[in-house]
Amino acid sequence: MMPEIPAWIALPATVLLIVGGLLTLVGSIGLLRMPNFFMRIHSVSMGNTLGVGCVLVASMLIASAVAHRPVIHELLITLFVVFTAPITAIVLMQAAIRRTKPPKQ
Amino acid sequence: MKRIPVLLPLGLAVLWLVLTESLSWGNVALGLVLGFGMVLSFQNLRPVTPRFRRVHVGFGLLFKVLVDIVKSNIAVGRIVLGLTHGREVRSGFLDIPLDMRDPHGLAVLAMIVTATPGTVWSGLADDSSMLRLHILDLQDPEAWIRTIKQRYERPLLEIFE
Amino acid sequence: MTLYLVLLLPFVGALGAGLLRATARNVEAWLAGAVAISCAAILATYYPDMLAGRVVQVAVDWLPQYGLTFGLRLDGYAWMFAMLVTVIGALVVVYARYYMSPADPVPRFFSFLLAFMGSMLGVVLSGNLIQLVMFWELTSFTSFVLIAYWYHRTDARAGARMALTVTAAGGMCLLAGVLMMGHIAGSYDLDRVLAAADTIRAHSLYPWLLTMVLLGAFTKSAQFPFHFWLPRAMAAPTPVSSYLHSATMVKAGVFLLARLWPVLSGTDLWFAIVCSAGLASLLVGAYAATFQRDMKGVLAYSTISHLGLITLLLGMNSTLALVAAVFHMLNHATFKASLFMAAGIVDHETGTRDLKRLGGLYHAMPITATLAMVAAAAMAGVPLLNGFLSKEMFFAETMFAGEALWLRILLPATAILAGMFSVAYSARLIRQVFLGTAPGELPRTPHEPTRWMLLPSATLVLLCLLVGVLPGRTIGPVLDLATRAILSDGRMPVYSLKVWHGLNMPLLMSAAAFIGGLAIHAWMTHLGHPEGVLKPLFRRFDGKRAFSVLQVRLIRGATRLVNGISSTRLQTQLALIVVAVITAAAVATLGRLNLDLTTDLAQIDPAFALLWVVGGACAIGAALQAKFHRLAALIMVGCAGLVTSLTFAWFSAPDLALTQVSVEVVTTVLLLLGLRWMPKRLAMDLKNRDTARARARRVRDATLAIVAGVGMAVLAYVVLTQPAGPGIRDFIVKNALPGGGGHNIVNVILVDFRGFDTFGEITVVGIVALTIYKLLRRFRPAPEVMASSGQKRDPGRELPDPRDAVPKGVMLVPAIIGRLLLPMAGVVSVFFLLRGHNAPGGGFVGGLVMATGFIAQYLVNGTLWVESRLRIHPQYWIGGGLLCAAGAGCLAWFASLPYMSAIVWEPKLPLLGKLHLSSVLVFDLGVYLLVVGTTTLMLIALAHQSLRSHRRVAEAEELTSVRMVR
Amino acid sequence: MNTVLHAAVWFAQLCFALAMVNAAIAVMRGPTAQDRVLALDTLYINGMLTLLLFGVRWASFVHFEVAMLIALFGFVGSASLAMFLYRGEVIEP
Amino acid sequence: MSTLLRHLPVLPIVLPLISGALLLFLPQQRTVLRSSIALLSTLAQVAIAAYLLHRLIDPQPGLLEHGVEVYVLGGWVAPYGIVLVVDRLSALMLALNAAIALPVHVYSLAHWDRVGVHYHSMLQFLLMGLNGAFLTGDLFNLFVFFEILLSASYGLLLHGSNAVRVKAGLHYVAVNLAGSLIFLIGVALIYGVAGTLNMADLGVQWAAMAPERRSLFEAGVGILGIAFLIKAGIWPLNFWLPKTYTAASPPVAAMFAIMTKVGVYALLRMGSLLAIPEAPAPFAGPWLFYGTVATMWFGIVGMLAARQLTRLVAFSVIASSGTLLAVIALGVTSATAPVLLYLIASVPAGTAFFLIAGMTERLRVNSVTEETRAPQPTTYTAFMAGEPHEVGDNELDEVGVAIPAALAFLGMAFVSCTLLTTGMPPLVGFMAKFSIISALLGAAMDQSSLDAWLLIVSLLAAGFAGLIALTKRGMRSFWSTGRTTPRLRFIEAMPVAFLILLCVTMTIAAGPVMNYLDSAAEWLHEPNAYIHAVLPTREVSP
Amino acid sequence: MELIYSLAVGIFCACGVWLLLRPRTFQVILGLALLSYATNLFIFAMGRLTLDRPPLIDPNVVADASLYDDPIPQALVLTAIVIGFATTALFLVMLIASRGFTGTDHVDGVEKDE
Ligand code: NA
Ligand code: NA
Repeated sequence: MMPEIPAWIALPATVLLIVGGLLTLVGSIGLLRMPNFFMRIHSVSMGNTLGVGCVLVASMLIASAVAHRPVIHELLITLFVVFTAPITAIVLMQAAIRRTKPPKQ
Repeated sequence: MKRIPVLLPLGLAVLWLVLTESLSWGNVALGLVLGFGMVLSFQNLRPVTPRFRRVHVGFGLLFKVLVDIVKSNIAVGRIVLGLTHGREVRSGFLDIPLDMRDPHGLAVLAMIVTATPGTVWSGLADDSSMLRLHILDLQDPEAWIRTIKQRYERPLLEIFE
Repeated sequence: MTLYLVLLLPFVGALGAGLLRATARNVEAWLAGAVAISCAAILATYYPDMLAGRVVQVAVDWLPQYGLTFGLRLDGYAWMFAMLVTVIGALVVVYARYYMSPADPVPRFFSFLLAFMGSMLGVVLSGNLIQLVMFWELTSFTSFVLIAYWYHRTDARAGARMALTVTAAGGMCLLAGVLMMGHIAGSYDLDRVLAAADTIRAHSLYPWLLTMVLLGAFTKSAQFPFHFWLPRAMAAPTPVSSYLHSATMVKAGVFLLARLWPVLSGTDLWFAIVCSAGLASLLVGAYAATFQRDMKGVLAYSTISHLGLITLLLGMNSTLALVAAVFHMLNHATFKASLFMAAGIVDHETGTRDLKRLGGLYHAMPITATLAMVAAAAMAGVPLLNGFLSKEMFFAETMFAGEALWLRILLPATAILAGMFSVAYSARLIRQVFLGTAPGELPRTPHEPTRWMLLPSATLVLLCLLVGVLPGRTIGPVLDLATRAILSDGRMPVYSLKVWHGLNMPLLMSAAAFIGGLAIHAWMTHLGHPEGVLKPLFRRFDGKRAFSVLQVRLIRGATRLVNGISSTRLQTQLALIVVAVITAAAVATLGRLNLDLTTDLAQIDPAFALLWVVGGACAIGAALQAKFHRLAALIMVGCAGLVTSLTFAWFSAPDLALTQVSVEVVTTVLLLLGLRWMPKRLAMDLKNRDTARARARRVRDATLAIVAGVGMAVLAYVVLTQPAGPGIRDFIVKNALPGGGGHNIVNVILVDFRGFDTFGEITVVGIVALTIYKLLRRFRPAPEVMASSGQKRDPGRELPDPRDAVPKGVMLVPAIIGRLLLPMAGVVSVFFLLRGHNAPGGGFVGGLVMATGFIAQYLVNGTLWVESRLRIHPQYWIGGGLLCAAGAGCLAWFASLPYMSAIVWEPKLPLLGKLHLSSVLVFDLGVYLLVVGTTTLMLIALAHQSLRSHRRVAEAEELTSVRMVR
Repeated sequence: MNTVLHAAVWFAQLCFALAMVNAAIAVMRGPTAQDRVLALDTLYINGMLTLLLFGVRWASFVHFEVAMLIALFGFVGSASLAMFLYRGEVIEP
Repeated sequence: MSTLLRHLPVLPIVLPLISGALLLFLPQQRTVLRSSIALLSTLAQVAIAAYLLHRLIDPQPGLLEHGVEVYVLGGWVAPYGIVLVVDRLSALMLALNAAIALPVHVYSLAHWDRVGVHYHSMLQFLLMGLNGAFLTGDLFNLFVFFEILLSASYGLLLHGSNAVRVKAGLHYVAVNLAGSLIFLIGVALIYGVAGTLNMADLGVQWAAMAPERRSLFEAGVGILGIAFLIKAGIWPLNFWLPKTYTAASPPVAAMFAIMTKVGVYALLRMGSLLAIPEAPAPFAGPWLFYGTVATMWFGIVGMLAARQLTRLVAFSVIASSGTLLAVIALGVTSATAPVLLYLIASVPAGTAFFLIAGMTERLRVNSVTEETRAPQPTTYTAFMAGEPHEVGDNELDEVGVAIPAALAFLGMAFVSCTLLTTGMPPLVGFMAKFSIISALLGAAMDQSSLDAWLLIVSLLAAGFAGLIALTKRGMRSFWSTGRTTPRLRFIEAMPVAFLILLCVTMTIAAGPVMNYLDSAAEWLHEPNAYIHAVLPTREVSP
Repeated sequence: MELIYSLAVGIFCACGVWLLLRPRTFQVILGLALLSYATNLFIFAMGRLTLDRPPLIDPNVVADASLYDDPIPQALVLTAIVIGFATTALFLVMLIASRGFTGTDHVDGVEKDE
């Protein structure tokens, strides 16, 4: 069970969690609302970037408060997400381009 | 004669230390062994290694990217929710001529582009001279080209070439 | 103990004969003859014992728990029969030596003949009924191979098979009967069974066991309606016919009836069944013999008739009839064996046995003719020959068999009728073969055979004469001791063996039969030897035809039945399995479970509910899309997997979540690699989709699926809402840290408490990887898939050159980033490996991470590029992993602990401090290595198929055209 | 203070769950294959976020590794799907 | 040496694993070395199994307390850890396994080990799985060993893959994957109710279980039973079996002859441990009996209908499984020892029969159809160590001495196997059938049980029908005109001769063999000794 | 929560069985995958559901089984996942091999009416 968290940590964490949640939700709404794939891919990356970032920072804050020492290994997640996201995005985009417009002879 | 890479093994050692959350001597040694071991055993699979010139430029770049991420998140969020004040959103492809040829620099550029909502990496010429992006809200193509070249490509050129 | 030799010698001889060279005709014959004569000689030494009425017995335990001993029991009756078997056996060996052609493979013949002799002796000498049945069946097998000696002939094969089928079936019945008898008597020992005669007859199962025993005896002795196999068995070489089908094997049935006579006879049922069968055989055999064209056919049917006579005698429930039966067994053996030999000589010399083609052989072969005539006379019951004596005893018995008037008329009348036919076919045989003139050219010019071929026949005929003239001096004592052995003391009847009993009823009957028989013969000669007038009637009840029809129907029916009650469809099989599981669970639980749904609703976490909205929707979506939108279905299954792993994490199982996620990723890649090789399927090819059958099947499957789902949900819910019992988890939790040395209890279980499971599990993974590799080595892709490889879809695109440092264009950035991921994956994988014992992770996850790193390299760089720079030898990883894990287990042996015990070694190193090394870590390292090896092997071997298709596009196109031509 | 934080966690969890529902709808609906792949990727990210939230919710960080693994290799699934769509081969020769 | 003796029970599992793994390091070209290592391993298993069996024939009081030896893996006593249990039954199964593995192994050295890669490793892994399944005292561990033997059997079935094998393999794999899932569900449910996985402990828990939990436990056991029955080949869950066994290469099919018996063994073991007077064992029941009798008949009818010798033998395997299960399901205690005799008679017979079938197939003129032809193998030089090309099914290399009396030998062997399979005299098959019927007659006559009569009739009919079918098939194989003189190698003939001699030996020594089986059966029906030995710390209800 | 969890198991099981009984190899393999999820969840359920009690021992607290989720089903699920992964891979290769040899993706190797 969670020990009592000091307010100066809990408050920013609360804000970050709410923002992160909302951003991700909005991003996923875009997945349904945007008219085509090329636009959807933008909206989704909202959750991928700032949404993740917010939750990670919140997590770091809480973890550090609980462990009474700075916990930074959430940074690794950031690192990995930043590293790997382009691979999928690039290839998927290429696939979409090819599948949307048939290649000219 | 290949030179022995240093930066990546050190980075991996740091990765190890962050993962294990321990700074004991044994763990540091293990991290170094692992870092060098991994890099050396897979050296063949990385024929191109980056040469870093002015690393400190990177911090400025990082800050700029963070700001851009927040801004573009807000912008894209508005578009998604339809809060565009009736303005029609035109998305499209944009070709940007590049000066950078270093593959690692291009990789970092790709990360930046991907991390900022509103832009997606959609192609690169075979000789890396031209980058194509897909842009969600393509109001002013010139401004986009400027942003990419000035804000991102130039610092990267400084770092990698 | 010498008695064992009697049984042993023939089998040893058979083995020896089988090993001799094919050309060693004389050695074979000498060997076989020596065996037969030795056996006879040994038996002869027991004659004094027999005269004194002693029973010689030897036995050793074989399967004592079930009352099976291996023993021999020689009493007078057995002695008489054994002598018959060995003496006639010796004569047949001599005969066969000259009968068999040099082209025939004689080792086989003599080997089987001796084996048969041994089996027959086994039947005769068995003191244990089960042992008797064993030898009984052995005679069936040996006779089968003897009949089929010339197996290139269709009739030989068919005849052998029929004989085997009928007699072996009888043997089965006999076994059943004997088992029941033994169970009632409390022993299979013959003496004990004989002693329990009254109990057996009084038992409620007596009708059943009697029927079973009689079925065995009748089939063996070719009694009506099982007689049909005997004429077909005439395809055997004549020595075989003369030995097996007249003198010995067919006698086994009547031998057994007499042997068990004290136990089974004396009831009305016995009288009814045995007498009817005997009477029918007697008449049918005699009648059919009269109209045969084949010499051996006449003899075969006459054998049926004579065996019927014996059976009839045995069925009469009279001790005198028993004496007559035993007497006729001997007489029939002598004259019939001799007649078969004569038939064989005729066949051998003329090349035919057809009565219509033969004739006038008396001039060419007078000795043969004389011998045959005397033997035939004995068969017809001419006075001064042995046949006359026993037949007269038979006539006498018919008059006193039953109380009822109709029996007292019917039996003698039938006996006379049968006697008439017997005279008729004997006369016809002699007349058609030896008298008159041959109607045309014979295949060979006949002349007298060598003396050695005549000797056996002559010996037998001499015996006929001797017995016929001086019965009391010759056969009297033997008959007496044999009958005495069958009957218990005090039941021995008074009879006299004399040629002349005065002018009495039997003599008159004999005369009537004689005159009537000659009349029939004359009438037939007048008609030109027609086919039997009753033949059309017979065809109706023809056992032979019925048998073959039955056999064909049996096979056809079996095929139809098997196809009916099994299926070649996988779907049917799987549906049945599902049904079975549902049934098994339902039988145990229906109405015995209490479901309480009310308590739960309040505590539902909406996020979890939403998570499972996703999971459920994806599963249902996958189920609906898997046919036409495979990729979509695959993605949905991937989503379902993610939801599953989140659920594990939700309910306190981080290790499971970790493993599930890493497996999920690899599985997706794997299925995608496979998807490339599947045929395109469009929603348009729906041709059979809406037939009534298809719809019915979908309804059935949906029902099954829903029932299975509901069932599983109910079981899960009931268990979830029940409190857990104590079980073994307390111990595990308490001992994980102090005993297992790890904080992560799951990992301690995996590598320590239940390390053996993990040990097995990694073996499975290794085996599967090797299997996949085996299979893919011989992979043959479908041609059209070959043609539609990625290269075809993207014309003008060249494959990347493996020598390029970086790919050009689009794949540049993914390649650069992806390559960086490999060393990172390496570090992360080691992290998981090393910390697994104390926190979520472990060798398996570590291995998967490393393997995923490798796969990512292939993904972003392409196969050729990676392999030109890196050699992965997955089988070394697999082997190394297995050895590492097995070796970690063995380490415990050095500490004198059982396999897989954890061994800890904590050396202190300068600077680095205390190191914690444990065999558990070595074990986990083994897991790690193996997982790396297997995962890469599976995925990369699959990915290599594209390489193959790339290389062989030309070949494939050629193949396609070939297929189209076909 | 924990109550507020808990409410935030609860809210965020609901948001992620709803986002996952959206993604699932996208997976179902498509319409194109690349849309589904994109939705799968989204689902993975949301799953990762949910896992991170567990850490905050129970102040136990045993789920961090799972999240990290998704971050590191979650992309392999969607990337290979994308490759399949792009080239018809997951792994090229 | 004494150390090794102490660890003997685990060696039948570890040894094949180590040798199989070692073989992965040797290039395929080192044929002789590879074969030698594998053969040594098999021989060692034979020796170990023989020694374990020998020790139990007349157990010394000191060495084996109750005639049960328990090997505590990892030092964690049951029910907390996994234990291996050597009792008379498991020792018997081990020995049986070794006794057929050796000839099969030798047989395959002639040709079949080169038809595909990794043959020897696969065979060793299969042996490991079988040995483990017979030895383990833990239910989940049994699952693991089932998986090992199954996955090795997949590999072996696909050995020298061609269209027929792949087609049959697909069904085989699908059915067994379903079976594995069912196994898991059953084990899970049992754990969920009883909280333990040790088989002896399950017996204890079941005896003491609260009535409201019984139904769930029974459901678990029932589901588990279905998994075993699939493996044992019960009708109608066995449609996969004939085509699988027919498609497999001869030595593989020969090895498969024992695989159905693993299911039977598992049923026997669980049935023994769960049989308590307070509640009837969930395995027994009339439905099981009728199902098994139906299986017998299915096997019989299939034998009659089969057009191919291998298919016929496959059906005979089904019939023998049905026989075993039917006798067990009938629950006549006195028939257990005879049925064990039947088991150890029918398995070597089936094995020998498959080997003979492999050789007689060659009598016919080779016809290589598109279906049976294997595509050319590829080598993955860039990623695997180099491996030579494999030989085809029908590419016999002509090296080796053809023995002259090939046909006579094959004929004799065929007849012997026919006698063994059909239970005809005078071989041990008859003794088994006779003793079974003898035991059943007791029940049939004294308790006037109609089921027992039904079984007796079925047993007799099965033998007879088998005889008809086999005679027909044998005559077609050996007495047909259109055959070529076979080339038979000594190394192929020897294994068959060995198996038949083994059966002959059992025939002659039927009394001593039955003594052993009697005591095995006695222990099986009196599981308290087993439970005591496995669970020294637990109280056992009297 | 137990109710949702049970429903989840049931739905996976039903979809898995439905797919298992379909005639196309790819359907069958997806069915097996879904069924193995269902089975794994089912095994896991045998340890009952607990929140926030991962079986990771806190050395500062006296080890007591009630403080931790039952670790045994977790270990069993792990084994089952691994074996399931291997066999899925095998079945996949079998079905593409079967497709290669027979030219169809029907489970029986011949096109039959469905
Ligand atoms: Na972006
Ligand atoms: Na749990």
